[in-house]
Amino acid sequence: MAVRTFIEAIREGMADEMRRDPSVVVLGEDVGRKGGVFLATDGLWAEFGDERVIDTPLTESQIIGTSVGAALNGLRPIAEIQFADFIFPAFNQIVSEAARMRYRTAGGAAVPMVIRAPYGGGVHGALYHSQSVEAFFTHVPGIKTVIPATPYDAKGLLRSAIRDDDPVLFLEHKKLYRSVRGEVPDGEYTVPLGQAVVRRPGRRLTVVAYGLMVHYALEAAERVAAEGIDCEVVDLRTLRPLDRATLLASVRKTGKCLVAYEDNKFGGYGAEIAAIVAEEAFDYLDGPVSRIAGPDTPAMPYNLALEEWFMLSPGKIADAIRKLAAY
Amino acid sequence: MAVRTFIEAIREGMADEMRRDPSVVVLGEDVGRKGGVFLATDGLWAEFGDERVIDTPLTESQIIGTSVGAALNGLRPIAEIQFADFIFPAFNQIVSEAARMRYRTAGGAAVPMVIRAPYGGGVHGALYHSQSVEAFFTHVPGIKTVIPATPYDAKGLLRSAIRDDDPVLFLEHKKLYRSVRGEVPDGEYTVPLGQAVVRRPGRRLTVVAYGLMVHYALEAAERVAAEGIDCEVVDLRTLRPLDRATLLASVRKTGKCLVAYEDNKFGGYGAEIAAIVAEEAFDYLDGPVSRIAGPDTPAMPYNLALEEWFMLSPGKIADAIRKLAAY
Amino acid sequence: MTVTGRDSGWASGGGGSRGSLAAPHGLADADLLAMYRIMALARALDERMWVLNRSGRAPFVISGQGHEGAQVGIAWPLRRDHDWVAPFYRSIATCLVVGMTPRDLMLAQFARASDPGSGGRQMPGHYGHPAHHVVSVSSPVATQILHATGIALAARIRGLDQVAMAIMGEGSSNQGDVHEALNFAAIHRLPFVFVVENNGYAISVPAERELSVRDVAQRAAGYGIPGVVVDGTDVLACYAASREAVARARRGDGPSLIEAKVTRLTGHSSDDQQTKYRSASDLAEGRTRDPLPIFRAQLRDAGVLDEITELELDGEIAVAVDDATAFAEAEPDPDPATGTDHVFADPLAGEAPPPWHPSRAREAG
Amino acid sequence: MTVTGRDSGWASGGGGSRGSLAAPHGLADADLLAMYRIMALARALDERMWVLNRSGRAPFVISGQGHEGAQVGIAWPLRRDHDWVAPFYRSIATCLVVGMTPRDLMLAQFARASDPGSGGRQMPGHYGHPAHHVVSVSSPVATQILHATGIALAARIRGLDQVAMAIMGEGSSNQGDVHEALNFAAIHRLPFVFVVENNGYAISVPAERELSVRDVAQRAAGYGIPGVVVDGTDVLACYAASREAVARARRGDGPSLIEAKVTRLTGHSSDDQQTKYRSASDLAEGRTRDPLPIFRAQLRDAGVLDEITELELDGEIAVAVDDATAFAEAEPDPDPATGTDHVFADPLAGEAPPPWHPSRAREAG
Ligand SMILES: Cc1ncc(C[n+]2csc(CCOP(=O)(O)OP(=O)(O)O)c2C)c(N)n1
Ligand SMILES: Cc1ncc(C[n+]2csc(CCOP(=O)(O)OP(=O)(O)O)c2C)c(N)n1
Ligand SMILES: [Mg+2]
Ligand SMILES: [Mg+2]
Repeated sequence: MAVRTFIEAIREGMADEMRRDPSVVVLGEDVGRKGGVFLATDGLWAEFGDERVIDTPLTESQIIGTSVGAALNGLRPIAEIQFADFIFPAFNQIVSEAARMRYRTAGGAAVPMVIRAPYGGGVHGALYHSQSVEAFFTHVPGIKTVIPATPYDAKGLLRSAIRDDDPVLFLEHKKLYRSVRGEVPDGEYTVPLGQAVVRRPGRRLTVVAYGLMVHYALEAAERVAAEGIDCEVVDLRTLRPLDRATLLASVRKTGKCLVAYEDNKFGGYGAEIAAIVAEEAFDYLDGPVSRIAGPDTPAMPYNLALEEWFMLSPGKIADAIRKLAAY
Repeated sequence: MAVRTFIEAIREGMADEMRRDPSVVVLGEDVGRKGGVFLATDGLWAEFGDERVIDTPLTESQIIGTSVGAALNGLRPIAEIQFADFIFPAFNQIVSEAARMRYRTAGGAAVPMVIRAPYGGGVHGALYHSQSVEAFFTHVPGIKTVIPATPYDAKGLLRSAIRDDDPVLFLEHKKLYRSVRGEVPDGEYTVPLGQAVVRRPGRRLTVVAYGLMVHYALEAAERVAAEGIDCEVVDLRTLRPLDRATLLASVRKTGKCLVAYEDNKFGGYGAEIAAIVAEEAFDYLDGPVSRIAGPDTPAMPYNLALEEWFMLSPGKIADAIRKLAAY
Repeated sequence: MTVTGRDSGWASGGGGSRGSLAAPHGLADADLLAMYRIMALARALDERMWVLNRSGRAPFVISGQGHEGAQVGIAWPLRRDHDWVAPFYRSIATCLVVGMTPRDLMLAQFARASDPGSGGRQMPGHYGHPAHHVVSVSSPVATQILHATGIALAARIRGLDQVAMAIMGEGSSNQGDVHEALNFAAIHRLPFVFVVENNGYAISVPAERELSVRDVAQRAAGYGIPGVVVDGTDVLACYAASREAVARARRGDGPSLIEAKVTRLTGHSSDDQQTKYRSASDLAEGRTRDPLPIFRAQLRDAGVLDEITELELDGEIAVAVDDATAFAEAEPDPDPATGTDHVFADPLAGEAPPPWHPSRAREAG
Repeated sequence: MTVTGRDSGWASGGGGSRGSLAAPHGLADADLLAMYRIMALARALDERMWVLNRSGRAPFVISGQGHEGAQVGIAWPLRRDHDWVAPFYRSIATCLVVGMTPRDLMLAQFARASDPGSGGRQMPGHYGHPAHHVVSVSSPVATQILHATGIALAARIRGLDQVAMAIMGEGSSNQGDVHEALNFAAIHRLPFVFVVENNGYAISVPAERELSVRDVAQRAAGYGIPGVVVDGTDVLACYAASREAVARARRGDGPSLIEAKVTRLTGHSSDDQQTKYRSASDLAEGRTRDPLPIFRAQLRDAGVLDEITELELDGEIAVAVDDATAFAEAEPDPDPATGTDHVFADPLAGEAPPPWHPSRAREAG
């Protein structure tokens, strides 16, 4: 086992799959010689050349639309959107085309492709370099959404995503890129899509999280553990298709559920989790399904004071845990 | 009081506001001489001319982006998107620009504009002429979303939307256009944004709906009333900002809540309603917050058998009511 | 930008002597007849669709009438089941050229389970055929141009020697995706041909309100690629322009743009009343530009088509249309129980079915 | 497409005698000095921002260094506080020309509450100023071109005699919005000027991989509008091109496109290391195209700028930069309690605040 940062794990995941399967190509803005603005694709261009690592023009709809076509004709493109915030010009190509090709052809055509995008805040990125965009896409049937929290999962899930026969949106919290390290097996391994994991077992209350929030939730759980509140932390990993079994088993056990997400609260992905829990674990609940999330203002302001105000933190999650636990 | 169809009420709402306020202009595909593909703008071009009723090229991002600019410079554009399904090419302009202009300028600039779009299924429109798109936009702070269910509300809410100083997405269920008639006052009136209405009082169970589903819910409520199940039907009318008070008062009274929406279930707008109810009315609930919605397949197939399978109906809602009432 | 067509004097050769029409294009008379046959077949199928619509058997029709000459001429140089085409909703004749059958098209019209494009899920006119490399048509216009560039990119990377063609109307060519696609295809000199069937209207909006230049082909220069205008009533001019563009693409010399000036003989669709926004003289002028009688007269003049052959063809086509209609109408509708199929490759990855179909319970697991 | 600049021989007049530089352009020497002053001021402010960045006082800087000549020349013909400009993140000099002050720019750099563009909410470089008709810069590139066309449309409808200008880099000009905007503006002959500052790179991607033609101006013909290439080191050529485009727009003769060839003297931003993807010779060549010393030499040659004036100017600028820095740095940060302000006009229409700010409870009602 080697210790890797989150971004190294992603880079290796791509490189390994490109070595294994010549149909895997990478395209996006600055992914070539520069190796991406976060260096996620660093070294790929040197190893695989112009044909398989393609610097595109500054045109997101093209990046996705071209990938759809390339996938129809036998490639497995990994399209990088430089920041998740810039995925919106490609919204039509993702939602109307990529996510719908298999369904509208009744299985006649498929678009195996991965869309990688760095998302999330707390990095001094302001309104347009901080957003969480998962809610827009997890609502869309036909595309899968994955958000890893650890280097191990990042690599293993990315490999599964690349091998998957359907479009997968792979969101990487940019604050994890260099701040998190972890063990990554040397050999080949994958982490299957669609499986959540219990990161911390507990009996009193379930915290559901994904991405950076898994780490904050674990930290919050440590803090309140000292006060005798024993939390279970579920890392969803794949947001869609959702692992209902793991989610519901945890809440049925603890009887209380807090969903933590960084995105704006209203209509965020956590609303669906809360709604499922409220409907399917009703008889087990001994407290309201609660959510702690970003405020309902358009994204994250730049000024540090405002950014801190906006961002969730272990402290804010711990407060929400205490409140729910006391219910 | 005159009796008007839903679409007549919308047309009159625009015409009245254009007469009242010279800064109101209409733009979109085929809105001029043809009067729109549904004839919502029929007659406006003849009355207000080329300058105020503008046939645009087939370019949705332009329609919205131009409206943002026009609004910055003193107009109040009403932009028509021919079908809600075709709003996605304009997603970036709506989400990143229209909805964020006021916030990102700290109040220095504003974009008063209305985006009208026919949405919804059951009209043999297939995958791309049937969609419900509200979940994508109700998640976005900075834009309001309105979905009227009656001619009275359609006209009154549209006038409020046009006078509102912020962007408003105004979604019109195309199945209501000609199938629903109702009284519309002759004089000037408005229906304020942000206020839900109880369409049918009841004690046993609350059904929350909007748009076409209000009518289906009322019909379902009639059916089950015969069986002794006394439902309250709440018509949200404005999806965002949400009238939490009316919603929660109803559920706290009945103790049971069913949310009915036509869109795909997972991550749909009804998830947020369910989550709010589950969190804020927990102590009053004597049954799980339930949702009845479209299946999680990419939009509505064309074939009639499949379309009927996809669409909600009064019968399906009645079944869901019975199930929840029996809990 | 080049302008070709009958008026330009070179495309369709000189006199009326047997064979003089085909030979300059490297075609045989049999090819001309085959081209004519598909045009006539496309027209007959299209007219039948309207009859079905007006008699209440088909809720929606969208038509290629007036576009068939351009479609047949332009699709002809493609290698069947090898090259790719990303067509649009008027592409009936295009689809026939590349191998779809009248039955295929009627199955789409009736939205039957056996519709090869979508199994009855898509609206009529939204054709598709994986085996014939016809990319599934979607409703949001212009998206297909990017799919075609991606197909061309994959062909290049995989060394497949394929050409990809994307087709749409002039109104649709104003969408942002077109700009992004032409720029990308030109940078990479992809084996790609962009075809615009310019019928002068985007539903009701006339060209001068939707398009800032007279010819879409004028835009080609802005991408450093050849752009050519052809008269869509001149089938052989269309063929010649396409043959050159396809050859150029296959040679590795990059994309080109072909704009065919065509006429829309029907309303936009069965939901549209074009008399509301088109003058009688405009409509009359449009009818003079029907490619079918023009090509027929050309073939007759050249002695390629005689009365007997024409009658035989008409008969054969009538049989084919009747057969396709009867066959498709009798085919079963899709089973609602299949509604959740094909969301994902792995049905187990799908979402829970709606509560009213408990029989098909599939948990996300 | 026209190409102008010093090389084309007409733009900057002939000899070195006093006034001969300004007069052919209808300018006075004082104008030239004012133009130079803004270029030098923009540069000094920009350099200060990097100093602040490198010393840890400003987490992010994005620069206009190398673009100032084009920016000043092109913005100069705009009527202050009347015409509109929709700039981009390199538009420091543009913003100064139309009326923003060094303090305004530094307030944005420090993201203070009194930042006139965003109250500290946006990243540095995302300028805006309602009173000076500077449209708020957003990060997704190219969206502003449509805002400018909408502003121009409103100006026309409201009879305001305003011109709207949109500015961006050549990489951004490949976005779909640009196609849709130019088409729309050209159809309606809107009073609109589209400016592209072509510095040969979109972050690391060189022009030949992001742009299918050598000159963005080549695209103008595809919309039926004039397109002109100017040398961005030739301030007066930029001025002349813009004066013509602005006058044309104001006359009602429609939009035009101006492409200025500029050089990016810094990395893309403070987060970028351009040595990784640019060769030493490329970087050295770029430095020879710095518009500031070139214009300075031109003014000196023409006798417009003498040593004393230059020293005075330098001193004045240094004071202004120090003042702006000190002033902005000392201004207060926004109060987190204002975080939910300005989501909607009516604060009561806003959403519930996050639970950790119970003091600002606002119910949707
Ligand atoms: C993105 C999008 N917007 C709007 C529509 C509705 N629509 C369908 S066809 C059409 C006009 C197309 O005009 P053109 O491209 O000229 O093709 P034509 O129908 O004239 O052959 C419109 C507006 C659509 N299908 N997609
Ligand atoms: C839609 C979108 N995609 C990606 C980015 C990230 N990005 C910021 S600037 C830039 C390059 C812009 O290049 P160009 O337009 O040539 O302007 P320059 O920076 O060279 O002046 C990129 C890719 C963005 N801001 N917006
Ligand atoms: Mg057309
Ligand atoms: Mg550049």
